[in-house]
Amino acid sequence: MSEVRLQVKNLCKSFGITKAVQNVSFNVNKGEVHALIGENGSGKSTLTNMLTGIYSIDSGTFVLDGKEIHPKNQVEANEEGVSIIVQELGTLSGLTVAENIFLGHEDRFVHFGIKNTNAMNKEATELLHKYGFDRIKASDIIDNYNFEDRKLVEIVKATYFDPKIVVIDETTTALSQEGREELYKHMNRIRESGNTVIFISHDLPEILDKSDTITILRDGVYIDTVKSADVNEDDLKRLMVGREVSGDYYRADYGEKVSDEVVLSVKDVTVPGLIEDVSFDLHKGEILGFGGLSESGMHEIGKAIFGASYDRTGKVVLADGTEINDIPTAIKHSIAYTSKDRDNESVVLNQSIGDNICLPSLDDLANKAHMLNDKKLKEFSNKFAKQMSVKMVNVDQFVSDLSGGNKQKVVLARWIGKDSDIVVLDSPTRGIDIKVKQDIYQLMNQMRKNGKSIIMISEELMELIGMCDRIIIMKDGKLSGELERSPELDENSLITMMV
Amino acid sequence: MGSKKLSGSTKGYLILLGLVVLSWGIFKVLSPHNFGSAANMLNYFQASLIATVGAVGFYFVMVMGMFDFSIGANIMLSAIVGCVFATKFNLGYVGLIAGCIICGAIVGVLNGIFYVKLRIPSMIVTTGLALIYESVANYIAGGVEQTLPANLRMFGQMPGDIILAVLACVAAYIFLNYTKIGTYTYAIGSNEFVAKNMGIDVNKYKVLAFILSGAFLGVMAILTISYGSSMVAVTGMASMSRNFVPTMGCFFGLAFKKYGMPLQAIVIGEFVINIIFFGFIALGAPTAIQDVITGLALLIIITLTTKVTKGEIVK
Amino acid sequence: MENQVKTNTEQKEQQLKKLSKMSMIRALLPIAGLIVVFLVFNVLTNFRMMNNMSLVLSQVYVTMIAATGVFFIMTMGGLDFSQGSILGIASIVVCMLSKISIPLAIVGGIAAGAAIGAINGYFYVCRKIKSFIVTICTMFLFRGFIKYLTTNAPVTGSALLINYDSTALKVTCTVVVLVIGFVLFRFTKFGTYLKAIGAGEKAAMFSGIRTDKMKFLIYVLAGAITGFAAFINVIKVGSVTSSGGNQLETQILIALVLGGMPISGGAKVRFENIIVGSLLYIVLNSGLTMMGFSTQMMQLIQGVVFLVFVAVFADRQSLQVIK
Amino acid sequence: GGSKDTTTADSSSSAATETPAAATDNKDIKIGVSIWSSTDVLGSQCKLILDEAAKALGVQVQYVDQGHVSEKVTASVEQLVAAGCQGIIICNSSDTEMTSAIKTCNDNKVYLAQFFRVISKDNSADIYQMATDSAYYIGAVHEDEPANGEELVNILLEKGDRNIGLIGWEQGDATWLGRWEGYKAGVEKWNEANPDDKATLSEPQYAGTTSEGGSKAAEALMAADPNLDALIPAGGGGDPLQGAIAAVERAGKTQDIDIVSTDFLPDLGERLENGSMAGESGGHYCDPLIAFMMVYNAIKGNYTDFAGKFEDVPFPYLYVSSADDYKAYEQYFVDQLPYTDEELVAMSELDLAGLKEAAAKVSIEDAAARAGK
Ligand SMILES: Nc1ncnc2c1ncn2[C@@H]1O[C@H](COP(=O)(O)OP(=O)(O)OP(=O)(O)O)[C@@H](O)[C@H]1O
Ligand SMILES: Nc1ncnc2c1ncn2[C@@H]1O[C@H](COP(=O)(O)OP(=O)(O)OP(=O)(O)O)[C@@H](O)[C@H]1O
Ligand SMILES: [Mg+2]
Ligand SMILES: [Mg+2]
Repeated sequence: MSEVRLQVKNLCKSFGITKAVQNVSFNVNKGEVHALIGENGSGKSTLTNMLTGIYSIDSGTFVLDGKEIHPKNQVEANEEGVSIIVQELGTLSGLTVAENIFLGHEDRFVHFGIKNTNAMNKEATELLHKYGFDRIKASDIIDNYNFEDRKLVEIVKATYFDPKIVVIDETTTALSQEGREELYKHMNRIRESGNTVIFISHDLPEILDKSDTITILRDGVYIDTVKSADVNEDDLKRLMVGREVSGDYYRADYGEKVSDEVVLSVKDVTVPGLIEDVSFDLHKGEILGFGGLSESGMHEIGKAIFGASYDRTGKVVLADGTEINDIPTAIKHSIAYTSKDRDNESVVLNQSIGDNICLPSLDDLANKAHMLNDKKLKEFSNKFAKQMSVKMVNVDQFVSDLSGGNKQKVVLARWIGKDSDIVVLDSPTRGIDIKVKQDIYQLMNQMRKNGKSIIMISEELMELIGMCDRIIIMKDGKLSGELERSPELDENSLITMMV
Repeated sequence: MGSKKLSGSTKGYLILLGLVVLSWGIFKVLSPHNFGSAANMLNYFQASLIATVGAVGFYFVMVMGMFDFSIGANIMLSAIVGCVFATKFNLGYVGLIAGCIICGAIVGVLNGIFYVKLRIPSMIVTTGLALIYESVANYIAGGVEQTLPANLRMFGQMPGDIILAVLACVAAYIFLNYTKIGTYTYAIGSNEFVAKNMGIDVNKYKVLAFILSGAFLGVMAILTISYGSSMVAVTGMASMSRNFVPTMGCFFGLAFKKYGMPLQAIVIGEFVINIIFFGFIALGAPTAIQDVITGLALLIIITLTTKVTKGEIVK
Repeated sequence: MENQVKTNTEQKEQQLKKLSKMSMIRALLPIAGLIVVFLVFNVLTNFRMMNNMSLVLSQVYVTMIAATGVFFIMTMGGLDFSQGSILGIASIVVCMLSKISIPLAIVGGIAAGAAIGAINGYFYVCRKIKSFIVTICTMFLFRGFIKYLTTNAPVTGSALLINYDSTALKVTCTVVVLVIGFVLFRFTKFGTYLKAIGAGEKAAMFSGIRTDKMKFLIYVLAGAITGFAAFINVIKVGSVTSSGGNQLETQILIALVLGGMPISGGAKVRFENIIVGSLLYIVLNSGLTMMGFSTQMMQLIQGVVFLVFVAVFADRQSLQVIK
Repeated sequence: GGSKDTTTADSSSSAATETPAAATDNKDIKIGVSIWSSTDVLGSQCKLILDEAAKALGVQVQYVDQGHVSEKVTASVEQLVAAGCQGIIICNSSDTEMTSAIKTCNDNKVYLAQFFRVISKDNSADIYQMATDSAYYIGAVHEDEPANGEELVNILLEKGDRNIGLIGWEQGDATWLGRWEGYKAGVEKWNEANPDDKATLSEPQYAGTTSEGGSKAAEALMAADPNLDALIPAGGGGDPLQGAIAAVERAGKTQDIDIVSTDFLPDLGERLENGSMAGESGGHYCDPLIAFMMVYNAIKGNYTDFAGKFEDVPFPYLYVSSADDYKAYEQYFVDQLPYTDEELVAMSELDLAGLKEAAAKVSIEDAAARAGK
């Protein structure tokens, strides 16, 4: 009954030697939400980027409503009726909301070379009103709005002209629950109007819930297209990974007694606008989880402990009474931290793997005269890169060449090398596929057994439940509840505390 | 109380006008006799126009995050070409205006194309090209100063200079606010990658920015040679000393970008610098100290308008 | 499938090895360029350049010493256009103090340079103003001071200063600065930290580097180094006029870029950039002068050669956005 | 390009000195000119006459522009020596630079003479002594700047001007300082003689070397003193003067403000006529020619024994204060060079005393007389 909207035919794309998309063919129908899933690097973004003109096509074709399309950039794709909301931030600061919405389509408002700003603002205001985003003003500079609102502007930008296909590439991870609902609403609206959404997400329950059809890619190769109604999560995992994935990659133990020894206490910590009057203790050998909505302030907890948040008041004290107020002191006293913003705050992208691993340990590696020895550095970084099984040619390779998961491994290798006792992991498995996740969980478990204390901040409730001895839920910058490890714990009990 | 939420540009105007009043007030008190009459102020304003025009054009390049070290060489070359057109070829004002602006724009084209094609940082490319422009200017001038005769110096005084400068500023304002170029300039300055993905031909607009900037520097060249009446082609990068005044004006624009009024800030900012400059002259301060004052004033004003956010990355 | 994966990684390995070989070659390119240019000029001038090497080199010391400081600044992604004014002010201080005592003069020059560096650092680091804006402002500001101080006459140093003007001393000073710089940069954490700041400041900060302190100190250090270069300058020149040190910043920038230094700094900088670049700059300049071109022609050639060199040497792979 | 010289030229720097007498062929002689700029107005005039002289004598010249930046001045000497020059003439910016210049020349046995400049015997006694002692430093050809300054001030005072505005170019420039001294002396002398009719000289405004600088400085001076009736743009290559005149014209004060200067303008005749200029001194672009001849003869071995000597060659200014004066000047110094090739060769054959005499004699009349015969 459903008509074909888009035919993907024998599509290929390589980046140098990486075959990102290999001979992929499938159909997308009208009036459906068509999910695209696969592990990291399986080619999802590459595929949709070709569809929307961001990447050029090596070979193969897209046939949209019977017509071959070859957009060269996003504007041309828009003209064909295809739009995209990209994984990263897609709005430009310095421009007004209206300018962002109509970027590349100004010609409609240009007469004799002069742009009619009023007409543009007026139309943008109408659109925003139609979408129910009245609080966003068309003539405002976009910088006045937060990430979430900017994503909403992107939704308007991508959908106002009723495109035949809207691609939504991992947008949900960036949004709060509220924003997600907003997005789902519009996905629905698009579907109802007979148009199509191509939806990319790593959140399998979300995929199952929101999509009609699911196409699975693996290593750039097309695997299958299934109806959401016919499959469950385990089926999808199997299709993605290519083998049976057992559900038990979290730690299996329950009821182990956590030591009473407090290694770190957070006392009355406040960061204006983010967290308010937070106090808790971390014990030796414990995995302490923090859960909550993205805006709940839980990400700031990690920074506050690591001395990386400004305007912090209150105290972060170690067992021996040392107060932690800045990063170097934190590192010196054996605290490690991996940020959610991996590319900016964790790895130095344009530097070698070796230097990245050695960076915090240089003081320890230097001899008495503060001299460093290349060989020693190389041995050191090699050892920990190997231990973390970083996929690399050698440690001289730049981190920017690595995939997301491998970057995360480099960060972990750095802190294992530093032999930190307190490890703060913010979203350690964000954007990482199942294999690497498993590795990371095993590592955390190992560290715990070795007496290290871990704080894990995560938006993924399942991993909190699976890994933590204790879970603290945050809401509006405050602690809103605490849960002990137990096999009975389920997501719902957490969610009720979060919202 | 009521003004708790002033709009950005109102705030910007208040700051700038405050600066005008403040600088005027201080020197008026210190040196009431020979400073700050209405006629004087008009003079100061006129004196500020030359650099303003260049700065306003250069802003397009600067906002995109690029830089240009050939400003001075461009002004010198354009002024000489314009003067040669006007006098040797007997083209009068048409020659002067067309010669300067077209030459400026051509220099802009070259800057842009070399930058885009060679993919070398603009700072470096323009340094190399400045050497070449100086040399070319010298070949054209042949070691003789190019003098604009008195009957061609309309743009060196009232009202010619004001008319030309106002026209130029209005043109810049229109380009920035009422054409695609303005939007794309900010888009590219904000994030080149995203801009490219949006279908903006980044390279084309970069070259366009250089051309615009070059043409405005050409206008600045008209004003410069009309004001001073002659231009000599210096070599050995001596033309670089002309870079800084327009560049400093641009810093004003950048500092006030967040208030949504960069061009206005350049105009008023250059005016303030000139008020201070002439204020010190009125006080009889040695000229050398005026450089100190200019540098310091700018630094302080930028410091005051820059919000210090901890942990922010500034290069 | 398994096999394919294997060959895939092997291929990749080879490609990466090739890439790293390429970048090695790229790093060697300026050195090769220096040698070629040197040979070409020698042939063209009947080996006069070789015979007069000490004279040719005598112009390199100040640039090379000052470039060392700027190299550190640029490694961490900053810029410094106030170097010429620093050299001017420091030279004035050296001249004035030289009448009291020479060691005091050296210390004074270094202190003056460091003080200006500290001013740069304060506005850049503490007030968060872009480094090129700050340093262009301070360049202007201190040029004004230099003009003021030299209004009635050039500032002359003690007559004793000339006694120090020997090639041996200048070479020794330069080598000492370079060796200390090299050891610091290459064999202590200092260099790695600088490169990390240049490659990703935020991540560097999260790795425990006190980036603000580091940035501030580097500006002070660069000022101090140029303050020391002022001594070398003064023993030769003997006095400072209002244009003292003019355009040193541009010379340094050109020299470093000729030496293959990426302008945005980061992990790909090499200490050799300083030496190769400064030498290349001087050899090009002296060579073209020796060829006897007119000023205009020489400048034209200089501009073209400079662009060609940069176009050939520039490593564009590491720069995704070129500003 | 002068790179075609044969192998003899290569060892010439040493050869020239070991066997100084006539052993050197003219075509192997290379004379270096270290000049602030060979491309600006005065600089290119100097270059013109030097090129002419070199052509007449069949020697090579090589220019290095140093912009009067001290480091570059000293470096220029090294570059010229390295380029194989056997003699160098230099227009330095500060006396102390000469220490290094003389040292470089001594070390490499290259002759050196200054033009437009002389080491101050009083202020830089050490350096003067070093120059005197040097066997390679010949001497200096220079104008009497204080006298020049005084002369210009007198032209103004006689015209009845009492409020004189002063425009300098670069702070601390030796020539400027000399002229300034002269202006001050002229005004002081006048005030002593006429206590009831005192004249004032403003603090200088600095214009750099651009015409806008001159314009701005003139405007500032006019704004600061409404009674200003005279301006002295002291020099700077002619552009500051142009700018100052433009500013005066713009202000409509051409008749009220008299201008004197030391850089000749292309339309000076007209200006002297219409009163926008009151007087000029100039013609000094021949000064480097004398220095050139000194160095040339030293290389040839004609002039010897410089150790213990300091040849101080004063060079006269030409003063022009009427349109007729200028017409003559234009004829002999602008439209043509004041010396023909033969005269240049003849000049090169003079002995040192004769050369000094020729220098002292430079004037419009002299040029006219020579052209007339
Ligand atoms: N611009 C590029 N240059 C080189 N390789 C690239 C580029 N973009 C993607 N790749 C590679 O192509 C492959 C497919 O990447 P793609 O971004 O499509 O994956 P994805 O399925 O979207 O993954 P994720 O879930 O992490 O977003 C990966 O191996 C990736 O490293
Ligand atoms: N932007 C890029 N440019 C060049 N090569 C890249 C780029 N991104 C990724 N690669 C290469 O592609 C390879 C595969 O990356 P991909 O993202 O598919 O890894 P992955 O197997 O998904 O790993 P992970 O699960 O850790 O993300 C990487 O090893 C890397 O060398
Ligand atoms: Mg990946
Ligand atoms: Mg993706």
